[in-house]
Amino acid sequence: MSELDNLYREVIMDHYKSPRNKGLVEDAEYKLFRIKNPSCGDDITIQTKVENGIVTDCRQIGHGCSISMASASVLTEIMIGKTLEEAKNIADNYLNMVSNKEFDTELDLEEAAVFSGVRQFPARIKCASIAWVAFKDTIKGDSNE
Amino acid sequence: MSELDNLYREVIMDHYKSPRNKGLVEDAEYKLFRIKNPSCGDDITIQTKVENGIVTDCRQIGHGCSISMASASVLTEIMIGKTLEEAKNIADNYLNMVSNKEFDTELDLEEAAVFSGVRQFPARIKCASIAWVAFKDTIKGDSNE
Amino acid sequence: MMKNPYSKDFPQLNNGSVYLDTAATSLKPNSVIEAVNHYNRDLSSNIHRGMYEAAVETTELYESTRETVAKFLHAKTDEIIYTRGTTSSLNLVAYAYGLENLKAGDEIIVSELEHHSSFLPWQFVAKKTGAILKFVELNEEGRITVEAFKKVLSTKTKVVALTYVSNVMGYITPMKEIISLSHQYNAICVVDAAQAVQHIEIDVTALDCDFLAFSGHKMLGPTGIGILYGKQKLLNIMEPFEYGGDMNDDVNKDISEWKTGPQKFEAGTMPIASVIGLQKAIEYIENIGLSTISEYIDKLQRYALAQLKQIEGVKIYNPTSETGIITFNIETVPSHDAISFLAEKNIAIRAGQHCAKLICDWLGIYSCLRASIYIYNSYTDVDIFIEGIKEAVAYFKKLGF
Amino acid sequence: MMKNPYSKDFPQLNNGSVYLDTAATSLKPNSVIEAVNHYNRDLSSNIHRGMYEAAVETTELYESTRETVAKFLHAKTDEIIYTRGTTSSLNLVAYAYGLENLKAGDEIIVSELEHHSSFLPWQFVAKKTGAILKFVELNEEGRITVEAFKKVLSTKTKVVALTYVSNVMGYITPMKEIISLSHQYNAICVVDAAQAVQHIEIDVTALDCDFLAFSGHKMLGPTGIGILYGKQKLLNIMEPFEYGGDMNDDVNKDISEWKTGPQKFEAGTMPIASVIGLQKAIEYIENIGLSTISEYIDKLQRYALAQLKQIEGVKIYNPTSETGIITFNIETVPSHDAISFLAEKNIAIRAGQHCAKLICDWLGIYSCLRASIYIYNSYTDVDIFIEGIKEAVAYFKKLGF
Ligand SMILES: Cc1ncc(COP(=O)(O)O)c(C=O)c1O
Ligand SMILES: Cc1ncc(COP(=O)(O)O)c(C=O)c1O
Repeated sequence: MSELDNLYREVIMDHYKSPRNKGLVEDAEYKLFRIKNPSCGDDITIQTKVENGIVTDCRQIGHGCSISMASASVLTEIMIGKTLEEAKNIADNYLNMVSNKEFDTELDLEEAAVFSGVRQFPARIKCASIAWVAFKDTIKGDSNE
Repeated sequence: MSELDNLYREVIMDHYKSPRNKGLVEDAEYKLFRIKNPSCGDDITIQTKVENGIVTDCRQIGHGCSISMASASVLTEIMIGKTLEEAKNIADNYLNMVSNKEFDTELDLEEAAVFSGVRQFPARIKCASIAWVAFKDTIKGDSNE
Repeated sequence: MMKNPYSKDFPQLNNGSVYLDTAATSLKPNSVIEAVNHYNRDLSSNIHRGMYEAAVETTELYESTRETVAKFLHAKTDEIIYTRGTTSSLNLVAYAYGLENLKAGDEIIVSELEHHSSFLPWQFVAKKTGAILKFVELNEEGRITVEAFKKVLSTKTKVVALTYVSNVMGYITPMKEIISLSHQYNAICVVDAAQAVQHIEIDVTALDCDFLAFSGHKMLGPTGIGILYGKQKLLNIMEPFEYGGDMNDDVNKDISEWKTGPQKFEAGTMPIASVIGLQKAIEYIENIGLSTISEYIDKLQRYALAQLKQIEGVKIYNPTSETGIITFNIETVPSHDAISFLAEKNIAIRAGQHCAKLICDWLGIYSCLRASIYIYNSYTDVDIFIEGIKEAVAYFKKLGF
Repeated sequence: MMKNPYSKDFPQLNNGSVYLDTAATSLKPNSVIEAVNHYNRDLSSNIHRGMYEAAVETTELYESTRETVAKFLHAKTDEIIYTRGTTSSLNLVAYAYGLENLKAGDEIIVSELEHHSSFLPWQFVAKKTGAILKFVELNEEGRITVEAFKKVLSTKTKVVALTYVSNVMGYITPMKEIISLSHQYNAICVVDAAQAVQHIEIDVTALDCDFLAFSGHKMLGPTGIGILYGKQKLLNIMEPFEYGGDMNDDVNKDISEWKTGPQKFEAGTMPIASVIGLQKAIEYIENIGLSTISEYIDKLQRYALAQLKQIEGVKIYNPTSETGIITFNIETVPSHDAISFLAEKNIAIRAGQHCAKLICDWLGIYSCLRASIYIYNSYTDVDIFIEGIKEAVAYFKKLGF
């Protein structure tokens, strides 16, 4: 069971049980991106505010498995305060890490590093990615709702 | 090669080279049925006149392989003069014979009996059947052109 | 505990996993595997147009499968169309019958029990034609009942498209009564039998359905082959769906003529290897007998349900299911977390919406776990499954779920 | 005479027949046979929705095949759609692009070289929309030329649907120039590559075609799987073709949302075993290399043609064919009589109209014989074939044909 224990790390459980930055705000300056994964029933929305090239707020709402929920929560905490460049770089490296592709091991992924256990569970890669993909769309300036 | 020789019997070659009752007539009392087999390029039309329950004329035209052409020619010769019942009975038994199904071996198929060699060539059953199927449609009273 | 007499025919069971995912796709017996192999290895050739030995044998196997399917369904050979699967079969009906015969204001009866493949083609037809979708109200168990059906049936009903067995709830729809009522209103009935054909005997003549669809891969057969049964008189008046090689009698620059019978709907090279494999799947089922199969599954399912009900924290959505499908959740645990645990123990069940979101909405859940039992499963499989669920409950509880 | 180094990979060749019918369907190498077998025997499970090992491996093989196909064609992975075969691929384009984007008076360019699967979908679209079919005039050899194409191309042209290699004549269409000209007129190009993909290298990016279709079973792969390549920007604006499981992002009673990318067009369970087999077929072809393949075929074909030309009473319709296809007749002998003779000698060639009646009309014949050569054929095969034709000529002459 050690692989599973490696997936359900304490930090992940903490974010799952006490999600940060949860709930959306009504503010046209936020970009919002929603992604659904109908095969599992995941449905996550990320809302991001960027001012002068800095992510000043990042919010999340949705439902899904613990991995997708926790990864959304961790995402928002990490991203607030980052420059767009830093944010994109961290997101790209995180997405490569969870999907077992090459990534910059020097880069500090902060709490997101605990999602490395996902690599052992190919079917959960999508769960760990969905919020981060949506986030990348928001900082590209896309909104889909 | 004996199976092939059994297919290309003299009677068949004779009908192929000198087809009987060839060419259609313009007469609304004839029923006409045309069948095409696009995979081989066969195209056969049978025209039948029935008076008082007797096949008084049967004509054929078309193109195709020697087996389909000869079987159309043999058909017309046999059918002229037969009652509808006899005609249908012979046609049914002929079609069963060439497709290797049960048929009445007591029944006199006349010259059509030479097509028994077709049974060894499953892919030629259609060639030997096409005119006879069209004939059956004409005596049912169907026309398709 | 007695040994399962069929499991030896399914080589995949040797890999040590407990396979409880037949509703997604079934395992294949050796006879099916070998039939596909035989075609690929010894016979590879196209049908209908070759005269050499391999082509002749292929054509014979291909056409005799049609007879096997026809007999299995009590249909005429000319009423059996090969397709890519249930989804393609149902789209064929939606396009070639639905789009051509429905108009604004006509009604199509569907239900929240439908698989997306039975629902979305009709949502599309409704959008294109202006016809209206009517939902049979499900009873408190989530079943389609004759009474509820009567409430939506009217002279406006033109098509009734319902699932014979739900792939989430496992319930058997009272199809015979529904069809008979529908015909009183001149509506045609399209039956999604993807989860029925491997469980209950289907006699399309007695049932009197107009169309009926299923897939090979859920009934011990290969992927890539499905069946559409259609009443001859309907097939005769329909235009083709796909156009191409082999479905025509004559092709000209300006106008072409179509074949009659099922061939009108079989354009181009069909999935020959899978057709040939399907014959063996049906023979395998027939050799055991559908009543033996369903009795066995029923016993195993009751055995599983009895234990599952005892586990605290497990919610079962279909305790009266009659076809080997058990749908449930561990109450505080999202289904995807739960199956990760089971997958680690080599227990193959499925989590998600099962391509049937409407019934998840109806149940008020985002997703669920589904275990599905078939003839090759054993009591030991059930025991391992139950033990796995118990451990999962404890594991996630300890984690704080 | 030197031994063919590839024939050992094709178990069907052990049956002693001379297989010259690859244009109908190809033989399969052991790697393809075994890949299908592996799925059927060891992996049987559905994709995308399972978490257990077999489901994960299946999903990986299924999606990595898409990458293999994309690389093979120089396309993006998201531009590769799985279908049942070329015919389904071309119907998808006709329905999901053609019906939606053409209107009365628009023109569709086709040719008399088209296989029915490349012609009939557009005859259907023309009939439904009022668009007009324009035929490229073939040159005296029966080829599509750029000059003749220019004569039918106009601002009215909206779709150009042409075969890359004719399955009867074996000619290669000058597709690149045609596509470039078409785009100057904003017409989209649909390429039927069913007979091209196993012979010539296809780079869809360089070719700049809008859609391109082919079948697995004619390129060493399994039956039941085809590919549609489509330019991403076109796929994005298209509505789905078939509706069902797995092609949607959200399903509701009133309205549903579709997936993006190829998944939008892959409704329901796909032919998983055949997809997995296709990967091995492409790898087999890539390992040899298409230039090696075409050079070898070319040599063998010239060897065959040189001898066939010597036989009195044989008429060859495509003496300049460049892709292993030789089409001919024994002049006084209907083609079906001729192949019965060859079949008796275990020589597998095909007779008929080859699902391409328009070119038979153009040639002024009802049917013809077609021998098609591929990489696993040997000089000995050609010798036996030539000897067979000689004997057939003598046999039928003696009979009085
Ligand atoms: C040129 C061409 N186009 C299309 C097709 C149709 O392919 P399929 O029958 O695999 O759909 C064929 C094969 O018969 C072909 O040769
Ligand atoms: C009830 C039901 N209908 C339709 C389908 C669709 O079948 P397929 O995916 O084989 O096309 C399924 C299977 O997923 C099903 O369970």
